[in-house]
Amino acid sequence: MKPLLKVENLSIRLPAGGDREFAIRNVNYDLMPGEILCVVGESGSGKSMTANAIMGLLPKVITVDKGAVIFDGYDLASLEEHRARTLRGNRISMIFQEPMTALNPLMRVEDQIAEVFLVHTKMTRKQRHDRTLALLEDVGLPDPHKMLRAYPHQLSGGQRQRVMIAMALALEPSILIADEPTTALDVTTQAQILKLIKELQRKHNTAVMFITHDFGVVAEIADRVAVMEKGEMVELGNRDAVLNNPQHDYTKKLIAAVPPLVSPKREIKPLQVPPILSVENLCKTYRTGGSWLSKARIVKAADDVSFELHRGETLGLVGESGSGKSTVSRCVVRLLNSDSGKIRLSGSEIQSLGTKELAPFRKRIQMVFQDPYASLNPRKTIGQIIADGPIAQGMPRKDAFAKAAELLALVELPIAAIDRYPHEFSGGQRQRVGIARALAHDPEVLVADEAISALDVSVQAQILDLIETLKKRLNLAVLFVVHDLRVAAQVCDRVIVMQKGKIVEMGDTRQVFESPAHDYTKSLIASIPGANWRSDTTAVTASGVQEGAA
Amino acid sequence: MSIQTLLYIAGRLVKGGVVLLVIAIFNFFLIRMAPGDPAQVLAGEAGATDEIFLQQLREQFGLDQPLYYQLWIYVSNLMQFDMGITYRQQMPVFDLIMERMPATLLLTGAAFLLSLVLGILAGVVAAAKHRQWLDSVITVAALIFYATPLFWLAMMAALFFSVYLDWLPSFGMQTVGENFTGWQKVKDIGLHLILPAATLGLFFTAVYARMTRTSMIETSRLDFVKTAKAKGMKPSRVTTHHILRNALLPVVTLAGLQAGQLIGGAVLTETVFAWPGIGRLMFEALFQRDYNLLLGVFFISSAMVVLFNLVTDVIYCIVDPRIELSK
Amino acid sequence: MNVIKSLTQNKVAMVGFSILFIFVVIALIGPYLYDGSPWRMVQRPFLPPFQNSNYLLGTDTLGRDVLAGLIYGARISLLVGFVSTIIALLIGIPLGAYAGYYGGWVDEVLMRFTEIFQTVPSFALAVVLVAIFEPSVYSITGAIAIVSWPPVARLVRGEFLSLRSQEYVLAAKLNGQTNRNIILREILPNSLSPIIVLASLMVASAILLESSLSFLGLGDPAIMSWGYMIGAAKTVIRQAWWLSFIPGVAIAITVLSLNLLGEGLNEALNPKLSGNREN
Amino acid sequence: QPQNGGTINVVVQPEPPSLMIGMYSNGTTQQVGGNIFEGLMRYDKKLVPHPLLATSWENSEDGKTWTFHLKEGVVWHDGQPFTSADVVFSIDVLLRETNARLRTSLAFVDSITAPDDFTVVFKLNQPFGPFIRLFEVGTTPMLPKHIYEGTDFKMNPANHHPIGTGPFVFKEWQKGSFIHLAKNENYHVKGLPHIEELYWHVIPDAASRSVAFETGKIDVLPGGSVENFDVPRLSELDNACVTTDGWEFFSPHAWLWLNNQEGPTADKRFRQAVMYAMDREFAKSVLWNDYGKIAKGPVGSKTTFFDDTLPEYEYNPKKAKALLKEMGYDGTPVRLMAMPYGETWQRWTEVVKQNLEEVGIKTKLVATDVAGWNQKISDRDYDISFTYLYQYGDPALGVSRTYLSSNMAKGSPWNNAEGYVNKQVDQWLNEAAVVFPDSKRAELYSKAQHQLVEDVPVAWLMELEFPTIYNCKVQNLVDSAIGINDAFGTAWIKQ
Ligand SMILES: Nc1ncnc2c1ncn2[C@@H]1O[C@H](COP(=O)(O)OP(=O)(O)OP(=O)(O)O)[C@@H](O)[C@H]1O
Ligand SMILES: Nc1ncnc2c1ncn2[C@@H]1O[C@H](COP(=O)(O)OP(=O)(O)OP(=O)(O)O)[C@@H](O)[C@H]1O
Ligand SMILES: [Mg+2]
Ligand SMILES: [Mg+2]
Repeated sequence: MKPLLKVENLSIRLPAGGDREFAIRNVNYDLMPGEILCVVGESGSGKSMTANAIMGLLPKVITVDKGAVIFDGYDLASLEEHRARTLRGNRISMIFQEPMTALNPLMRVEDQIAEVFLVHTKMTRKQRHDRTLALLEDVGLPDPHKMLRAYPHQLSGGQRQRVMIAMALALEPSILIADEPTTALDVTTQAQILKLIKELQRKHNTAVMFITHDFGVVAEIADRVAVMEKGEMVELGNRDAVLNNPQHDYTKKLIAAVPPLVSPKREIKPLQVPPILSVENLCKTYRTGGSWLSKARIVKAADDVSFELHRGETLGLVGESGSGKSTVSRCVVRLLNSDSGKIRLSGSEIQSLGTKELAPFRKRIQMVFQDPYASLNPRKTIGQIIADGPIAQGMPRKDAFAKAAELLALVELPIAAIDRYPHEFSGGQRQRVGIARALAHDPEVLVADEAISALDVSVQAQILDLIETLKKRLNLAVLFVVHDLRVAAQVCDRVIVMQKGKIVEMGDTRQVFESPAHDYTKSLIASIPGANWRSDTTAVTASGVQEGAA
Repeated sequence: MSIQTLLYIAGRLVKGGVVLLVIAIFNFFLIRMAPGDPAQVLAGEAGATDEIFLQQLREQFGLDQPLYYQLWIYVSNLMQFDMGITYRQQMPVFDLIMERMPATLLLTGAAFLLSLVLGILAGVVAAAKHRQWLDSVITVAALIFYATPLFWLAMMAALFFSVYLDWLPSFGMQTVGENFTGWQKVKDIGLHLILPAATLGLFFTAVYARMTRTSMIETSRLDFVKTAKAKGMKPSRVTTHHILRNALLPVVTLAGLQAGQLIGGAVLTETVFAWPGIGRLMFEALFQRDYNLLLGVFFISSAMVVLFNLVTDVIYCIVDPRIELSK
Repeated sequence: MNVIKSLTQNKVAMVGFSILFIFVVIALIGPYLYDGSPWRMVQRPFLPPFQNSNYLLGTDTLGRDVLAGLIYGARISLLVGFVSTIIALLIGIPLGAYAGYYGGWVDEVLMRFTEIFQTVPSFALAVVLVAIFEPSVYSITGAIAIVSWPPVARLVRGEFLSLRSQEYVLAAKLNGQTNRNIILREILPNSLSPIIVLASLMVASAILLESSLSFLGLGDPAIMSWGYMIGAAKTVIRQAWWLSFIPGVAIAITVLSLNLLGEGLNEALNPKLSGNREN
Repeated sequence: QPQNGGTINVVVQPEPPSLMIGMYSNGTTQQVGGNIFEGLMRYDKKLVPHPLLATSWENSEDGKTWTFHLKEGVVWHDGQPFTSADVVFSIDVLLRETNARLRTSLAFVDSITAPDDFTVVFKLNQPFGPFIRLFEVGTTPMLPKHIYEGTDFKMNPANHHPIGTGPFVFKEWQKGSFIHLAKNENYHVKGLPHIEELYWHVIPDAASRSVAFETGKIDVLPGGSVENFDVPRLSELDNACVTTDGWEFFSPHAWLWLNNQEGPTADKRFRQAVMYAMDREFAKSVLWNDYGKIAKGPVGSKTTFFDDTLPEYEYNPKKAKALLKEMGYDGTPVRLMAMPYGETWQRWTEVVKQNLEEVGIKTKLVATDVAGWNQKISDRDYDISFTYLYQYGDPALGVSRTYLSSNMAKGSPWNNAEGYVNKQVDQWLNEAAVVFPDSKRAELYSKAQHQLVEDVPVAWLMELEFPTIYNCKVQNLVDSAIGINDAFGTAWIKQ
């Protein structure tokens, strides 16, 4: 078979002052008709850049250095803009990562889709309308008539992504480039979108270049896999070959970092009584947008939530976006005031203490935040960030800084980091600082709200290891909020599954994963991409992999 | 328009009314802190007077009453939309203001439209030619107009266009005594309008041009623009259909804020060009201590601000479907 | 630091900075180098510029040295510009900070208060304030400050509103930091960049405002300022255009340089504008 | 050979509060209103009265009874006949209530009666020298009884649509733009007025006023309506004519108020020092373009009672310093308050400040606006300030008011606001107003002038002249002692 698209020796130069000299370098690959090629690699490895080069959508400052992208006899890398334009959206189309921002917020869905026909065809208004309607039906949007009239903000993330897909497939292109189209979506939604892409791809025999960093997704849909590292394509092969028998070290490292979907057998320790933290009938309702003229939007984010947490245990809190995980964890650490219910920290009720009375409890329960960029004050040194807590609790400055130094060692950061600012560190390193800050109080309970979600897989694995080690060493109780079920399966002793503010299931991890009782849990687990892949292997830890210094 | 929208607008108007009332009371006391009173000013201009005359005037104006009583009278009249009588012209404040209002609205309206159209155009062109010479020219010109004192520009313009070139009239709103009608009148007023509207408008043109440019550049980096490009659309269509509309949102907000402020802010232009608007009326009322008139002008121009803010919000809500009129 | 580096690389901003620096130096030391009062009548009136080397820029309606006026005027224009901005910041920042940080009814009350000041046309309010409290440097500076603080309050409020739910602020709360500490040490330093940018533009508009007030005859009669010079020269613009032209240019250049600097700061402090990076 | 027809455009600055000349005596009310209303007489530039609404008048032997004979066939603008009842009503009822300046003089009038429709008789309680100077239109305008009688004068709707007997009728007033007057077709003087239309333009900015004249949009710039700095330039334009006539009745006199009651200025030597410190020649040439005259004393040099033997205070900083040293001036700063009536006064304040500082008097400039200035002057809340006052053709009307100690009450900026007290001077001035005949008056005024010049209650600066600039096509513009105020009835345009 003749390849549809040939990328030959493509190199793209970054402007001066960029991360490195070349965004991608000497990349070669083919795309066959009707195949799904997955491009994987960590953030910044050049995945998007490759796609943009094909689309001719490189930023002005970035230039193709050498090489060619041959499609249909043309070299896309050097095609005149007006010629390229006739291909774009017509023969080659693209879907982007962020469904929230990829649609024009001021235009109705219909107009945005119909624009494709307007630009590339001579259809009448009526024809465009009909085609658009058909497309919306095709991508499985409910009530397509209404959808036509809707604005993007009125749709959910999954619905928007469907609109994007409809737009991309409108003219039945030969090639569809999908740049992380599901990363921002919930697992169940992701599963639906993946299924949709696959279906449509089969139906129209489209070649798909699918960019992702999730090996689960790769396992789910790929025919072939290309692995990129720092701008170079280090491995290219059939799915099974690459996944199960990786050749390149980098690929190996990446795959090793993916947690297998099997909960390790744990010694089931008898739970200590009394629990260090117990939550009873916690309720929290948000009211927004209400005034004396308009009805408020009411969200029950935590609805009668009860659970216990014991020392030395990791309790997972899973569920889809908006299910109330963050709300519960913030109520527990008293960043939010709950509406009703009891929160006991080693027996003392803390749910209604004032700022003053709360102070002694503050240090006993601490939190690690999700975003390693937003959780560190950019204007303070690492030392200050860590020492601030103890100082606020009355520790002399000198001692606090000495303690900060100790903690840096504990989280495996160089002592020199103490005088540096957050922006000088990588995401993983920052997350270590965040952990050190939480530990500065010698807490008994650690709440981690999506503490690893923003990190690359390999870095994720390191942080998970670190937390695990610290937990054992300090006999911590950890409330671990996570949406990635693979991670939950790996690290949690017990899990709680939340849906719409309610706990729908709670139990030992292994038991919940192997025989889920609630329908919602079942659908969650069924949605995990690549569920069959590495469901039987044991966990491989990625320890020993050192991060490069920033 | 839905009931909800109407209710919302009604609510906003009520709130605005409260704000206006507070402003009126605040201004009432503020103005009384000024030395002297209207009687003294009138007497001062008369060139000779005595205590009896001053007393007569004060009685006539009601200024001999205790202050709280005067406030009470003022506020309760205001609640009935009565702004009192001017001390100087002895006519209802509202009538006098309305007599001057068309002039101000014409001037500021023209300046506003001019600056909006010109500014947005310049901003779009500059953004399109980002980092090219045309961009630099527009940016520099905008900066210079932005940095030049308005009154100075007005003076220079009058000097150049009226005196040296004798192209345009330099003062007033119409050629008095000609009694033009129909088109002639329109043309006459139009000619008089050019200089003041242009000088008043230039500053705002600069403001809008800069803002549009920045906003266009920022918006063009947003994701949906990439989507639009990926559809294979021409850059011009991407600009007009996708970037421009989104980029104009902040401009709309700013323009709305300024439209309101313009009414009361044309004092300088009206002074230089002898434009018979309410800015000047305010200025004169201030120095004549014509309390009622001054308060009236402030009230009306603040009311304009409230109104324009509301209109802006409604417009904003029409152009941006994400915004719902509530809260 | 990063900001200074990116600022020094911005040629336009550096031009603005240099001009401003020169003006500030002139304002600070000029009067000592240039002895004699700017009010002294030293030559025949209406001496055009570049005719007498002792009075390079000529003389005004009363035969006073224009250059001396310009030098002394730099002092007052900049002083009024900077001081009024500082006062406006001192009013606007705490107000906005409290409103944004505490939200709820505190926010409601403070913002209604701000709204009142924003509803009254600001130039008119400045005129009235100066006229009522009688023109002097103090009343002018005060009036300019009073009409220019609301945007500061709004900006700071917005910043606080978004920063208060930042994770590092939450972390500080968890640390048991006092609200005061959180406002002053966690949030404020991080909201400074837009404030600095706004402040630089406010200085510029304060200078313009001062000159406008002077033009309307509301300047401090005892102090030589650029605005005064234009105001005093407006009546003789026909016979001596340079008398209004020269200080007008001085104002325009100062305001321009402040704007350039402000724009440079904005680009340096707000990577969204300058960079092409996602983050 | 005057020609009929044409339009004249005049500047009016500031916009008058009203045209009702009987209630408002503001300068611009008089300028415009003086063409709508009329007094019983007109005064020529030598202040000699000429018939207008009165055809003749006579005084009794004892000087206490004045009889006026009115012109017959005069009608108001609304067609009603003008009679002696109007005169009695105007003076005895309306003006007595509303016109402060006239009220002071009416204290000498016991009764006003109208024996028939065209005769009016005034009975005085003692001879009053300046009586015959009271009847120009600004002081004693004739107002229609049939419209005002029994109404609240201030609220009468006719105030907005004035009705007089004058050569022009009121047409329209667009507030903030212009006032339009038109020829009175039924004017009682045959053949007058020549001009068809009269427009008074409101142009608030001085520079714009100049431009308007230059561009030919304006024909007449009344005295004081453009800044002095512009006068030489404008007067050199082609077609521009200048006259300083028409101010004889007012003869504006400028001086510095000096607070006689408090502060360093309470010391006579200090006040004399101020006189010596003042470089009045400089001010005259630079600020007033050499129009006007340095004032020697309290009485204008164009008035009959001026004494030219008065000693002179020349510009002499040395003497000033010596006087200050003698009194032991300790450098207490004095507040110098500018007069908020335009640029010239602002500049003059700066010059005076410079003059004072050169002899070692520390000064602090105080800025204020018209209202503040009036209040501060009338409350004597100042050390030194400016003013200029009209003389109204007779010291009894325009001069004594400033120096009589009986006239010292706070509350008005037009009386003895400096707080000067000298019983001797009081006596001379009071007597001079009522003695008969004029030679006796002159003697008394001379004594008073000498004493005042010695005491320096105020520092006299200049007798001002406000040049009227006009397009030379306008003929016979100023032909009375009040100039522009009643000029257009006789003016005409050369086509
Ligand atoms: N506009 C730009 N200017 C400068 N450098 C850029 C620009 N866009 C991307 N880069 C750099 O190019 C390199 C490749 O970026 P690319 O976006 O292709 O990575 P990616 O693999 O898609 O990462 P991610 O998974 O985060 O999307 C990175 O080092 C990035 O910093
Ligand atoms: N401050 C708030 N005001 C109003 N509604 C809120 C607020 N915070 C959260 N919510 C709503 O409460 C619900 C639960 O939110 P929460 O952040 O607890 O979910 P989550 O499970 O943490 O989701 P995610 O996985 O996306 O972080 C959501 O519907 C959310 O929209
Ligand atoms: Mg990418
Ligand atoms: Mg969450």
